[in-house]
Amino acid sequence: MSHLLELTGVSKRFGGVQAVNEVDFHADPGEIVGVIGPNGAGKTTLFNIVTGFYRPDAGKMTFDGHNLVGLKPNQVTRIGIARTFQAVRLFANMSVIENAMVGQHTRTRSGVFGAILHTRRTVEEERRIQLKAQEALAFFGDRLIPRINQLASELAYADRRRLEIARAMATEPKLLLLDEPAAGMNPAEKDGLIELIGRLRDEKGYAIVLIEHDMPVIKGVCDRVVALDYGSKIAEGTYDEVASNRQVVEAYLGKAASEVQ
Amino acid sequence: MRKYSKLVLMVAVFAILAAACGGAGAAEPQQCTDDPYGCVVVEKDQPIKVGTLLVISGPNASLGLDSQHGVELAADYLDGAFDGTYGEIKGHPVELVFGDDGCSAEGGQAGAQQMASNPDIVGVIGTSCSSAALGVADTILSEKGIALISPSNTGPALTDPAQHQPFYLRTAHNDKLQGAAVAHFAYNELGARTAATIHDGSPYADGLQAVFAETFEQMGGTITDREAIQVGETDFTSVLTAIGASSPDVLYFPIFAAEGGLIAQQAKQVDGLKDTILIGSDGMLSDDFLNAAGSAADGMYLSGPDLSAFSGNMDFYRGDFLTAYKEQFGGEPAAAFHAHSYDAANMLFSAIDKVAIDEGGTLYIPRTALKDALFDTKGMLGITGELNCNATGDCQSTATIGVYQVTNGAIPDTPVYSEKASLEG
Amino acid sequence: MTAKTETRTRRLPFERIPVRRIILVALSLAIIYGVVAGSAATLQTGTFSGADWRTLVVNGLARGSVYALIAIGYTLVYGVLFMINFAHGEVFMSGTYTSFFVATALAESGYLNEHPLISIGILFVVSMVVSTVVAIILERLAYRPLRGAPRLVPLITAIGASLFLQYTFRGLYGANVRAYPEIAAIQGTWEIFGFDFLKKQVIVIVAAMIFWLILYLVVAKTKTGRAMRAVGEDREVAALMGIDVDRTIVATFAIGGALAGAAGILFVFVFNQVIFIMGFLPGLKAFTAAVLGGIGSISGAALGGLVLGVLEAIGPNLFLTGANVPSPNQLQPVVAFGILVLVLIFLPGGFLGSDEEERA
Amino acid sequence: MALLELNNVSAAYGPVRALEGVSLEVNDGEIVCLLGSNAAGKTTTLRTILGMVPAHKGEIRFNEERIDELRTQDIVGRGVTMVPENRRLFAKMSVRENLEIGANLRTDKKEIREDMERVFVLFPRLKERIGQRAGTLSGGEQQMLAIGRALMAKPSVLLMDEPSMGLAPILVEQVFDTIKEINELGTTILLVEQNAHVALSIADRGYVLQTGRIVLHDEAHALLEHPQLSQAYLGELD
Amino acid sequence: MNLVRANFKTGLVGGSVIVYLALVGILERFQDRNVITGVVGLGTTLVLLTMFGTGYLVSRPKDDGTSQPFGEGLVAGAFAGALTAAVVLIFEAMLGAGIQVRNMLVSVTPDLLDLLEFGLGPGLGSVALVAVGALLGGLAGALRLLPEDVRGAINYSLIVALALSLSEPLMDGILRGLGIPRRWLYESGGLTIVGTIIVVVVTAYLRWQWMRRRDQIAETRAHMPEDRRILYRRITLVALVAVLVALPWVVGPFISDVLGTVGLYVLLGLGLNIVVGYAGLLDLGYVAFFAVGAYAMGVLTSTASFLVKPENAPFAEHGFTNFWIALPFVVLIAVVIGVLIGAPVLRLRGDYLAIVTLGFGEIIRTLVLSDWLAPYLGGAQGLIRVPPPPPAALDLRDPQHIYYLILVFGLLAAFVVSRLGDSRVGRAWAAMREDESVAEAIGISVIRYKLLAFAMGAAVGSLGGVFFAAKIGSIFPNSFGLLVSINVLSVIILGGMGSIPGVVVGALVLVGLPELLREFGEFRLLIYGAVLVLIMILRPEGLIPNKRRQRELHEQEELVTVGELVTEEGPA
Repeated sequence: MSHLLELTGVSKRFGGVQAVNEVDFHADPGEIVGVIGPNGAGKTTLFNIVTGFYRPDAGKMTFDGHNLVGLKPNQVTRIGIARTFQAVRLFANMSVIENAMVGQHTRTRSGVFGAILHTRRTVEEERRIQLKAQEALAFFGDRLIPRINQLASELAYADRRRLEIARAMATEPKLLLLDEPAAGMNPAEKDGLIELIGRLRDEKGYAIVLIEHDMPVIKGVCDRVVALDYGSKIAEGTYDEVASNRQVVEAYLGKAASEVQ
Repeated sequence: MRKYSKLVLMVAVFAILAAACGGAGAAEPQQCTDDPYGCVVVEKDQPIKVGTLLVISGPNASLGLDSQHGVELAADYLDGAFDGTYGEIKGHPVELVFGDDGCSAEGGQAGAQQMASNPDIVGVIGTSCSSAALGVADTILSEKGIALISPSNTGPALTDPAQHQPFYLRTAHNDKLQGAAVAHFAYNELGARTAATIHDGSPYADGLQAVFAETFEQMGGTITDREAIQVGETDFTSVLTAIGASSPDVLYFPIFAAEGGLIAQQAKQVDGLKDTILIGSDGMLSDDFLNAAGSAADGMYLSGPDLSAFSGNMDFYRGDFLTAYKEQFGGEPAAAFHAHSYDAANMLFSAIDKVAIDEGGTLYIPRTALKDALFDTKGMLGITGELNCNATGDCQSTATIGVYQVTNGAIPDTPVYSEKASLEG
Repeated sequence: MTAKTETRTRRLPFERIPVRRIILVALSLAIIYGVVAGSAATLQTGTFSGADWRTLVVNGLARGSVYALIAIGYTLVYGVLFMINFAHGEVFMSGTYTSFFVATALAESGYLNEHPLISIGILFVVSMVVSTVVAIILERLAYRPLRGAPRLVPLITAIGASLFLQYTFRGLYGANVRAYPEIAAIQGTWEIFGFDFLKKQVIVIVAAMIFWLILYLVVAKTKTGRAMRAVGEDREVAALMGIDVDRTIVATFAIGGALAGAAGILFVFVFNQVIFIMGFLPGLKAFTAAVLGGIGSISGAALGGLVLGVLEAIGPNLFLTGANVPSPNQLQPVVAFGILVLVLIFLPGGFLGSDEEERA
Repeated sequence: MALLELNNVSAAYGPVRALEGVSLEVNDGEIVCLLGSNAAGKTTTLRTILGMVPAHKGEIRFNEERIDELRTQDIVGRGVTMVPENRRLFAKMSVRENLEIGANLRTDKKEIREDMERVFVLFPRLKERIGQRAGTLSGGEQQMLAIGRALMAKPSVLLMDEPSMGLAPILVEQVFDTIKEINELGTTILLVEQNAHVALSIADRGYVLQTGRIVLHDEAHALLEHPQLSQAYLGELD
Repeated sequence: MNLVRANFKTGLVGGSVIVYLALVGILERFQDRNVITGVVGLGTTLVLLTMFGTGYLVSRPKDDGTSQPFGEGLVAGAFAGALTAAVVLIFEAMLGAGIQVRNMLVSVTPDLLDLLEFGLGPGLGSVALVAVGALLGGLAGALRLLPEDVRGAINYSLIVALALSLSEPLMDGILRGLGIPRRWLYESGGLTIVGTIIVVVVTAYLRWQWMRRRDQIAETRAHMPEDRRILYRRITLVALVAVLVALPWVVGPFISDVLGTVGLYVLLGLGLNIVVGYAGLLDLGYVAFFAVGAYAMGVLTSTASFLVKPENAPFAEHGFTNFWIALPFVVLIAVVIGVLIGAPVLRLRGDYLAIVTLGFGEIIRTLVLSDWLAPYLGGAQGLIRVPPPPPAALDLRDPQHIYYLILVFGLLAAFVVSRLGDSRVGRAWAAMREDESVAEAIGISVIRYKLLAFAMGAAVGSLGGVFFAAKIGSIFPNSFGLLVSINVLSVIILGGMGSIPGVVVGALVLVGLPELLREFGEFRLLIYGAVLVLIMILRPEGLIPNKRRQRELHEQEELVTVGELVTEEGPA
């Protein structure tokens, strides 16, 4: 059976730097894959390639039967891949609910005329957008729902993270890419995150790929871990396998960190 | 409730006051009720209001201000002296209401509406630019029966019988006269057989060069190149190089001082134009142009009204008038149109004087009669020549156009060529 | 940007005809065709001689040099404050116009032609000082209160300030155009490489290069220059480095103003004319030049200015004459902006601008 | 006697209260860490010390002198500086220029050169990349450069805002080692960290902030075992 | 001594303002305008007002305890007067020495000096300047000592009197139109003495009453039952509509014409709002669509158009077609041109986009001006004889008639724009404006939505051009300069970006007011520029801000910290 997301021999250069070097990568439905590696190893670049922000220099990419190469970011979203950003990037001056509603964009189609004339279809569609957006927000219990009309910029940091995920959920993806979701979180918040990612898989059935530096989080949720260094894949396997890989320890984890685990 | 009662009381007080001040008007004379546009009523001790609708803002402002100064001086001289205070007509002081035509159609419309909506305005001196008048100000004011006399519109269309608006007149030369006169001069006097023209995208310049080119070609000459420039630019060497490629005998550029000056200067730097004779028109017939062109202006020809044909007024113009101008407005005139506007204003003033009916201190000025008096202006001696208004409002219908040659950085009093031209001819 | 590298396994249902790309290619082709065919036709007619072309290029370089100097001021302010100082053209005008009165006084006393070098020096100083002062006042009154406001707000303020300054100077000095005294020493021609060049044009081009070089060194090598770049990148961290942000911004405006003042004197060398609106069009051209070269880049502004100047000078004659377009030089803005669009289609950051996109 | 002292300081971003009566002190030679959940006011505290956020109540003293009315550059001139969150290097400038600009207020050319050498001893990687633009460095190298840049100002107190953020585990270790080293060379450090355990392991003392107030402070080792510590983290106000 | 030093600076600023007003010629020109006829002209009023304002400003109560308002104002006012006096004396001395000041400063006329010297000659005049400055400054300071309601009443009544006097051309027309006697109030362009007294007394009284009862009224309003409130809202709405309908007949043809022009700018503003306000694309060449609308309508309907059989032009009876048939085609043409202009430039960001759009505006202006296209578009001679919209019976060229047409289309455009803003499309634009790459990542085709914004903006903007052609009947290239683009942009930013009522208010302030100030023609653009700067500094969010945008502005610091986080892992 083919994988949901499959990358074969994907490469990308920036000037003289080989940012991603012949990486093979895949993710299956319902799977949580962690991507680790030192700063500058090409993790975010990989995300950017998958989501159409960069075009790979070489390699094949398919998702759910579609060829991913050459698609624009908006088309990638449409076929079912959603992402968050390393630094939270919300539409700061739109309200919480609006942020989530924008997520529904690819799943709806009403245009200028519908908007002006308020045709029945548009009105119904608008109602559906509202509903879906609220549904996505409701996933976070009472964290976001009570703040539905606040501006995104008024949210506390952790809630911004949540909203970013809710917005991604509203695109109704099959695959969710999370870029350092634990960055800037304290231990307590990280525990919450681990639980949340689990729920996203279990309740929503998403496949999830996450980049993370925080080993407890990786350990806590990932079925499979892929380690990158200098753009190349250096290890792949369960957390324990990867964490005990000598190359990974030397390049990335460091002595102390591996001891802590 | 108490508040409202006070309000009512106040309104009542106003009403009484107002009624007391309003007074009962005297019966209007017969001429007013007969006139389809009625009369302008100037009550005792109230001023006679004359509007100006000239370009006084934006890049063309110096042109309009120059014309406005002409009107101000005319009002000043009503009492026979340039003393900085406006004179009177039939015991009523003249008051000027300054408008702005913006040198554009929309500016002309707004300005004309402003003038039209003020029933005290007797007549308007304007507009500066043809685009503000044509189909805009001329129509709006004619519909209200307000005379509009332009000191600087030269476009032939404005007084074309098919388009002429009944209350529109002008003291500026119709392009037909001036453009043709320049062409005659170039072909006959200078012996030029090839010519090039430049206009600046203004209807004025474009119109003049078109008439010139047409006449020149009719006479048997060849137009080698017709070019245009953008107002506000400073480097015209590219245009001049292009024109210079065919080395015409004459280059006619009836534009304005700033760009005209630069073209005069830069033409000297272009090899192909070394022997080309430069000619401009009344848009550049001013010290402003001489300043802008510097020594490059020497030898150049400029067309305009032949002032020397009227030696009596000439002295007045060079003497009292220009002195007063410099005194009051701090500098040399920027264009030639102050003279036309001075004449236009005087035309209006004398027409008012002619038709105004005095009834116990209150002045009644019938609008149609005023218009008729204006169109009746014949043989009036202005500083731009003899004013003879024809049926379509051209008051320089028989003008003497002179072509002056700039010598030693000045425009001499006598032209090198003078042509008595007539629109009817 | 690059052509397709791979065939698709499965076409997406929502892939539509790439309208934008078609327009883009068609437009580029049209412009390129117009340029090439027009030029070919013009050259075939032989309307212009080689000397004509040479003159046009030198003229273009001279006017381009003035654009370049003004553009550098634009770019400097942009690099530090990321605002388009729309009133920069008026800063240029203010110094130049004021120096007119000094020049007239010098000319009337005869000093101007007796000691041309000293006189020119005085004029440069006067013009640069006035422009600098106006630039500083502008920053203090119109822009400083708006630090941190969204970018469109200072743009509007700048436009307002531009009108305000134009009409202030009109009120002060009058609406008429005034002829700048000619300096006899810089009239006439020099023979270089066997060709005659107008002295004033050579002076302008050389002076512009000198000013550009000085400024380039100031920004690249001096402490003030470094502070300016630091403030441009991150104002807060710059303060953290002990840089006086306010003073640095004022310095930026002052340098930009001084350059504008200098550009003004070079301008009147060539064009001998001052009027209150003289700053507007050169300002606009300089803005265009700055963008063409890559806004924020000093060398880019210089290059953009020269390219724009030459393009304006030869473009209409070269591209349009052969195509039998009447009054080709009237269409100068069409040519200049048409080429600008073409350049920006292929180099979205201008000649030397950094393409700060995260997308490659 | 405290080197840096905050006395009942309150600050706000517009209408949003960020700090409420914060008092803390940092003694000469110490590493003090400031802990707390997101939006507790840690970064604001650092920014207030440096005058980037005005303190509208209370006083801030450095070396006995009040600095709460001074402008940022003047405070830096007195010997307080910061490694900001997310490094914030001058990305278009070279590594060397970034270091030089750190010493912007100093005029002692010779010593500046020596200090730069000292930074290179601390971070040899930077020396290799001296001509490279800062924006092209990797995350770890950027953090090194940010610290190096701050050291070039020769501060007596160095404020550090989440120096471990976004770094690979191996680099986090190195960064904390470096912080210790810097401290041992005589620089007093006030550290903001999410990673409480690592931070407290090198700190002398710690303060815990919660919604703009100090709720706990103690010696580092005592704080590590304090039951309220994890509670403070969980205790987001909602 | 402290009193002197502290107020020295403000005094000098005040004095500088007076000197500035004098040197640019405002004082002398404005003096021709009566404020109170026979008593004081506008020039003198400005001098006095500046002195008064200086005193009023320095006497504002300080945070820390009491100050001496009275003295502070007096000192500052005196300094303002003294500086002016010094400048006056310098000029007098220069004139005395035979130096032609006016060769440089053209506005320094004997009249001006006379005005500043209160007609008392240099010596006595200078003393008077200082004395009057001190007196007015002191008065202003003393005013600060009065209780708030009294002070408010005085300030208010003075402002109203001045405003009434300045709006004489407008008010005179309105009073005339309504048939209300006006001689008691106005005379020779200014207020009468009696009128001034009445206005001041009445407004002071009303204001005083209002100040005293303000709380009470607010209280009543706050406790109003919901149904009552809805009723009031409806009444307000009906009243608003009634006012809009009756307006042209109340204000007369001139103001109607101005309103028509304002309406054109509202249309343009609404269109540009889509491009700049909604989609965040800085377009400095919006005039292009204005020109396209006007010229397309002109070509299609003018009787002088090249489309009309040449043997009939220019005096054919009809154009190629009539206004109503042409209208949809004009909009279509504009949309096509919008897409054509948009397509090549949409990948450009911010200022690059700005200059390229500006370029397109210039290209269009140059093309319509050009000799090249003159056979089709009229070139320098313009496109004239554009008939008003049929039926002829309605006489839609009359400003009081076409007002309704513009009003209807303005409302329609506002409706469309507001509906768009609240839709899926509007959200996509907002997202795009906030963060283009994230919007793309969320599934929004940025290119398509940018093109859509350009097309919609072009469509609405072309309506402005359409009515311009219909309203004026003559189309000349110089009506489509860069200043129009700048004006429209200023209108929407000044009004408050993204806010529809803001566009209306912005257009009224920036287009309506200058039209009313026509008589100050020379200084119109100077005042316009100053107003732009002042409003932007005092109210950067615009006069009627869009709520979202307002918050955006007031939480700058917050935004900075959000911005800090935006550092992606670079391609290392």
